[in-house]
Amino acid sequence: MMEIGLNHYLVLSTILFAIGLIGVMRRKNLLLLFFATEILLNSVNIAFAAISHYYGDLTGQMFAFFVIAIAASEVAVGLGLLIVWHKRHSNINLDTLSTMKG
Amino acid sequence: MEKYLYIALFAPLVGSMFAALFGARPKTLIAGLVPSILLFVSLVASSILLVHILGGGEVVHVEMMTWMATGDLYIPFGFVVDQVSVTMMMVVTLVSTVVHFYAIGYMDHDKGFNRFFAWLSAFVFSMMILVMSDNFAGLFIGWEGVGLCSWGLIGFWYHKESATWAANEAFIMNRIADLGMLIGIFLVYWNTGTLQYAEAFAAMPALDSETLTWIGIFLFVGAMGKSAQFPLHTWLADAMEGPTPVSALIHAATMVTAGVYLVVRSNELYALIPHIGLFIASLGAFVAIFAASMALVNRDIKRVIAYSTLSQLGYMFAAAGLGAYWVALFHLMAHAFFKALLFLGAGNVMHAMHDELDPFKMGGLGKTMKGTMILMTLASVALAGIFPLAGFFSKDLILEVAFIDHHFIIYGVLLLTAGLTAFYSFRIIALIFHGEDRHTALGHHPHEAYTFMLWVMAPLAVLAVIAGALKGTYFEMVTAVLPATEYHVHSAAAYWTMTIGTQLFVLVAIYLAYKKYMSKDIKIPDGTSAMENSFGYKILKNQYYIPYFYEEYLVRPYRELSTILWKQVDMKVVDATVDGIAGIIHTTGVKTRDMQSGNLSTMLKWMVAGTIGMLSLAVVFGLAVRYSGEIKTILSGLGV
Amino acid sequence: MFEAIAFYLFSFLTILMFFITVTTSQALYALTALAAGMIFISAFFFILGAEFLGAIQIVVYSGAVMALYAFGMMFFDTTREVKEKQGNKYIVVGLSTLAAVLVVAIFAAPIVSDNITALYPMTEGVGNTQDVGMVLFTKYLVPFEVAAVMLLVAMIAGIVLAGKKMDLSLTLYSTAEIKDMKKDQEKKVLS
Amino acid sequence: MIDHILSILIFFPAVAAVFGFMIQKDSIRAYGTAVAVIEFALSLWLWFAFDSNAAGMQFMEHIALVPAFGINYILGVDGISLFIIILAAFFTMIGIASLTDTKNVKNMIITLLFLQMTMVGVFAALDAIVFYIFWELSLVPMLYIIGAWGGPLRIYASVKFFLYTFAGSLVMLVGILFMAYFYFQATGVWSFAILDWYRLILPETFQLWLFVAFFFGFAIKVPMFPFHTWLPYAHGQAPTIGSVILAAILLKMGTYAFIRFSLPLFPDASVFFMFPIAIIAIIMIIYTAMVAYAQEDVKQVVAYSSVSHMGVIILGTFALNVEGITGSIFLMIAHGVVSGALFLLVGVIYDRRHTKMMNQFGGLASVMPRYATIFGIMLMASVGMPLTINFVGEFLSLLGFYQQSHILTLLAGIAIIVGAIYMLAAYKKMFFGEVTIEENRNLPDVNKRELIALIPLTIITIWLGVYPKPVLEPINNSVESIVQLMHDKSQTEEAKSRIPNLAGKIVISKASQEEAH
Repeated sequence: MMEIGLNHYLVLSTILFAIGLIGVMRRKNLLLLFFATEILLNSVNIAFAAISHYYGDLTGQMFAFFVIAIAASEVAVGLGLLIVWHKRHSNINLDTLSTMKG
Repeated sequence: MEKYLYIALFAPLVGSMFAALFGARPKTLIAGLVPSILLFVSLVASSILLVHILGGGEVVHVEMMTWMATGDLYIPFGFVVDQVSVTMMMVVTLVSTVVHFYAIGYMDHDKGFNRFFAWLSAFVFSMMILVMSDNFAGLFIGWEGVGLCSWGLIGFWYHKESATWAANEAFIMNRIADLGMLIGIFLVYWNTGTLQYAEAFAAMPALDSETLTWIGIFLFVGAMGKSAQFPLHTWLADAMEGPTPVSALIHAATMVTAGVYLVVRSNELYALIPHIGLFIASLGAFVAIFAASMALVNRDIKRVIAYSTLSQLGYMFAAAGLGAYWVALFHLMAHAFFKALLFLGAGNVMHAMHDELDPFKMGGLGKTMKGTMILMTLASVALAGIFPLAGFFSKDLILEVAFIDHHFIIYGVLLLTAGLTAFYSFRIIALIFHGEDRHTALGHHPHEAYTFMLWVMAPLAVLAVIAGALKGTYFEMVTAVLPATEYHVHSAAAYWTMTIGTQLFVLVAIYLAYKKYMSKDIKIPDGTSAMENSFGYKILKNQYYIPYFYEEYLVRPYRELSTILWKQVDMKVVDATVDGIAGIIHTTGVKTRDMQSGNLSTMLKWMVAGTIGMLSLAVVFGLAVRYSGEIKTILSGLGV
Repeated sequence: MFEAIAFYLFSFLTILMFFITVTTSQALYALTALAAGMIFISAFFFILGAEFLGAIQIVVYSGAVMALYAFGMMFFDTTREVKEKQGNKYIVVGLSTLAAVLVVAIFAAPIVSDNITALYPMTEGVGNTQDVGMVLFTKYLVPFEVAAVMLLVAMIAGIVLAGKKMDLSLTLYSTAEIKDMKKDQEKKVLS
Repeated sequence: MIDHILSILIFFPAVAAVFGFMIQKDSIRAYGTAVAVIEFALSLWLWFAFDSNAAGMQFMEHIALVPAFGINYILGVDGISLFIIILAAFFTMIGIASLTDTKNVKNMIITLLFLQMTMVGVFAALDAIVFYIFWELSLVPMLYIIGAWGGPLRIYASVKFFLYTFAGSLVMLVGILFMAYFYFQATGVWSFAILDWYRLILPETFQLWLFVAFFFGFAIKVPMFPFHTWLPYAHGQAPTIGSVILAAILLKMGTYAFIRFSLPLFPDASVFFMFPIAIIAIIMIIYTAMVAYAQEDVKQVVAYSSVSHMGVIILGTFALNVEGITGSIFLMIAHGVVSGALFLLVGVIYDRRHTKMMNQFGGLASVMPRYATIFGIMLMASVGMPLTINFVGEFLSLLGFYQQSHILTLLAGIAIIVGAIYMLAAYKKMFFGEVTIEENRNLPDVNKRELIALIPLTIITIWLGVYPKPVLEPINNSVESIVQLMHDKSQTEEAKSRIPNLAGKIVISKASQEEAH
């Protein structure tokens, strides 16, 4: 219990991932949806770093870097799109975003 | 000699094609004359071949060209003129020539004059192929060819529903038998490796008796259809819907005897399987009396003669079945002459009476139609088997054969039939030509046929009279290929008793017929007399209810089953299943369409669900790989 | 001991912060909680000896990303609350838990099976930053450059998307709303 | 030029079709006819140059497409495919020449030319992928023909036709890929060349599965019971020319593929499935014949009769001996000619009366005697009258199968009875009796344009019935080599005994088979 092992980190990562998923699914505010995706990405990052640490392998950290890079660009593009959307419709409610209805 | 063979074979084809050229045009005399003359040429060529064979010449055998060759199978168009086929050729060409010339007069006023001759000559060609072929496949060509022409000629007056119905019935019933024939041919091929008569028959003694029995049965099934043996006999009476020359040529003299020819041709096979022979003989005897009984009450001249034909075919099969092949062939020949004559005479009567067929509505025609009366009476006498006409020599011989081979039941049946034959033959003669004039009241004014029609019938009449004299020569000739069993009753006393007894029996039958039907008080039956209401009469009148049975229990169920199969099975089961599968996919699409509501939130939920599905699969497969050893042990423990 | 205490503490804090992020209805609260969560996460990186990653985490997330969000939020009317209709909560929670468990199982699987070998082992006696640099600029050079290009593209895209017609309408209201407002003003003037 | 005759045969119509877009609408008919005549002449040249005594592939062409996966453009003909190619060219020619006045005649002719490309391609391809491509492409023009020029239910019919056959061929594609994979495993080289596959001996269990996969593709195309229901719809709705090509050529793809793929690739499986398939074939023969008898629409009668005849073809194919397979290939050609002619004949009356219901006719024999004559000849050919083309094929097919099973052949032989029943019944309804409907009284007889199509077909029907040798001989040689190959490849005792050994009787020209590599 006192000795922190890899599994502790994985459990933590899982919990955070679950929280992120909850956010993704229940949020209707597009901005907060972005927040939830950040949580998802970060939970994975923890797992990467932990595995990297416990196995003495830097590959995990490398992946974490790239995840961060992707997260950053996602925010940039996503926010840009969000602003355009908001200008058009003056709201950012997910339920109004249904032009792809089949 | 090959030249004459080809002339004999192809002259009718040329004639047929010539007539067919005029097929769609109005009547042209030349379209009738040319085929008739070509047929005469064919007759001459056949006669030359006959003389050649009679003179002890070699059997003419030609192989014109290959028809089918694949794998081990090799079927040529091969033709052989031997003693048997030359007999048939003579019969076919002679009767056809007579019928052709006769038909020029008979079909004089018909719209389809040209078409008629095209069909009729085509028939002769098919028949020639049938009798001249040197292999089973060629026989089958002719076999189907005559069936086709028979279809076209029975249904010649295609605007009549009954005619087309009868044509289709004849064709389909023959097809049923042809299937048997086809199977017989397959059996011959796979067991002997060839379809040539000579080689196949040479190989047969080496086969086991079961195979031979099957071959014999299937080939005979084919013969049964063409020769209208029970239970495939109903088409022959219905086939009388065709023009009378057709009935004379096809349904009396030639085509229906093809079955007999097949059995005679296959004598080497049937000699190996006497039990099948006995069956054939028994069936023949049965058909003889069965058909004769129906002829007793029928009120249609042509049908009476048709039943008579059926009955005589029974005689032929009885002879062939008992191994007396040359006797069967002889009766076939003699029968062809007098039966064709009888039919042509009936044709004259029909013409005179404007297609009236009920003899009860005639009577006393002998006054106006003397020539026809003489010819028909002559033919009937020959048919009844009175000395010294043809029937005596051929038919009595069959009785003797049955007697000598100790098949007394067959003998008894055939003897009884001989009496019946005489009775019904003279019943119609009496009704038509003698007694009271019953037709004038009905508004008929009969006239004799064209004189040339009577003259062209003359050769048949001559042959019907003198055919018996040819017996010796004939015997000499055909026994070169057929078993030469001579039939002599052991004691002279018995022989004379039999012969004279039979003659007396027949004469009594003729006397009875005249007595009954020449009386003044013959009325047109109207269904009220006691006899007409008797049970036996009704059965005979309705042909033992066999056509009724076929219609009710075979044709109608087939038609109804077809409709059910189409409307219920094909549309509602097979097709509905396919459409059902498509429908399920479509419905699934419609239902799952809600998933794509365009609402990102919902879609995200589905995405997560999908991801979970995939992840679960990954986990399951990962576990399965890791524990594959254990899983295998468990599965094998379960016996999978 | 210290490690354990730190782990549990930061775990608690991170979970709490993120939980607030996904549950609160106030966007501002959510943003703040997210930023705090990010910083707490960097603590794990430090505990795990990935100092460079930890530093990046703080710089990129708490610095750049959060700033972006903050600026982004200024464009929106955060006072107008987005109504969040709730569906079945159990589905949401159940699905996420299941997904999380499965992810862990898959990640854990190769570890459990013990057949993983270090591809780029850490060099003894060298600092983490140096180590990371070695690997990043040798083995992962091409991906790194690609990532750089991607960031550039994202930056330009962000500017273009957000900056389009910025000069035309700076207001948060749509043109229709503006027209309505102008009419209202005119009405007021007239009355 | 003769070395590339097959490529020319395939792509000449396609190129001509592309140029066809530039042709004036008034002259498109002449243009199309000219192209089709040239194509037919080329196919006759192919026959002329074809060496009838060689059993193997001739005029082989080989161009590498995707060498890494062994996908090559390989073409070749043997006796089996030669005549179907000629038949395809022939039917396109008379189809275009006798095309009646249709709307958008330009599109129709261009579509027909494209269709011809795919048809020749299917029969000439010796690479499974190329074969598959042409196989699927052939659906598209037919879909268009039915969908654009069809009857009232045309959309339903064409979509059903397309989806049904397409679904079947997808299963076949899986089979093709697996086959290639097995080849790769066995040899270490990828190859989709059929001649390469011929030399691969698979274990029996693999054969069974692959056989089933291929079977679905082929059976739906044939179409075999119970996959036949698209056919009546397709025929019922298609314009005359569509029905003619569909019945004459497209259906033959399925039976051809059985002989090209299923038999030589999976001899053991063929023997294993022989009896089940024979039973299906017998059901096809009798069941569809009865359904045909119940029809009220004469075109449906002919359509169902097609299915019935295809049953005999399948039966002959699965006789697995030279007589049966030769017979079935010959029957393919025969059925193509006869059913094509019958559909043309139905088209003739449809053009005049705009109905196909038999109760609307009656007594036509007196109104249209020439029409009745030609119909009668084709009817008799369809029934299997000796000295017509169908008889040779039917006789050989049944004869061949008789070696495998007596009782089943007896049942299958019922074909000649039931076939006569529905055909004669239909003929009687249409042509016999009195003319009862006033409109029928003054119908014109067949005109010149129709005779252009019908007379050659009639001549072929009788010519090949009397003298089938020129066609039968090349087929026979190729079939003998296939049967020998099957015998050599078969592994189970039963297969060895069921498939005859011809060794010593013939010398298979191995050399020509090797040319493929």
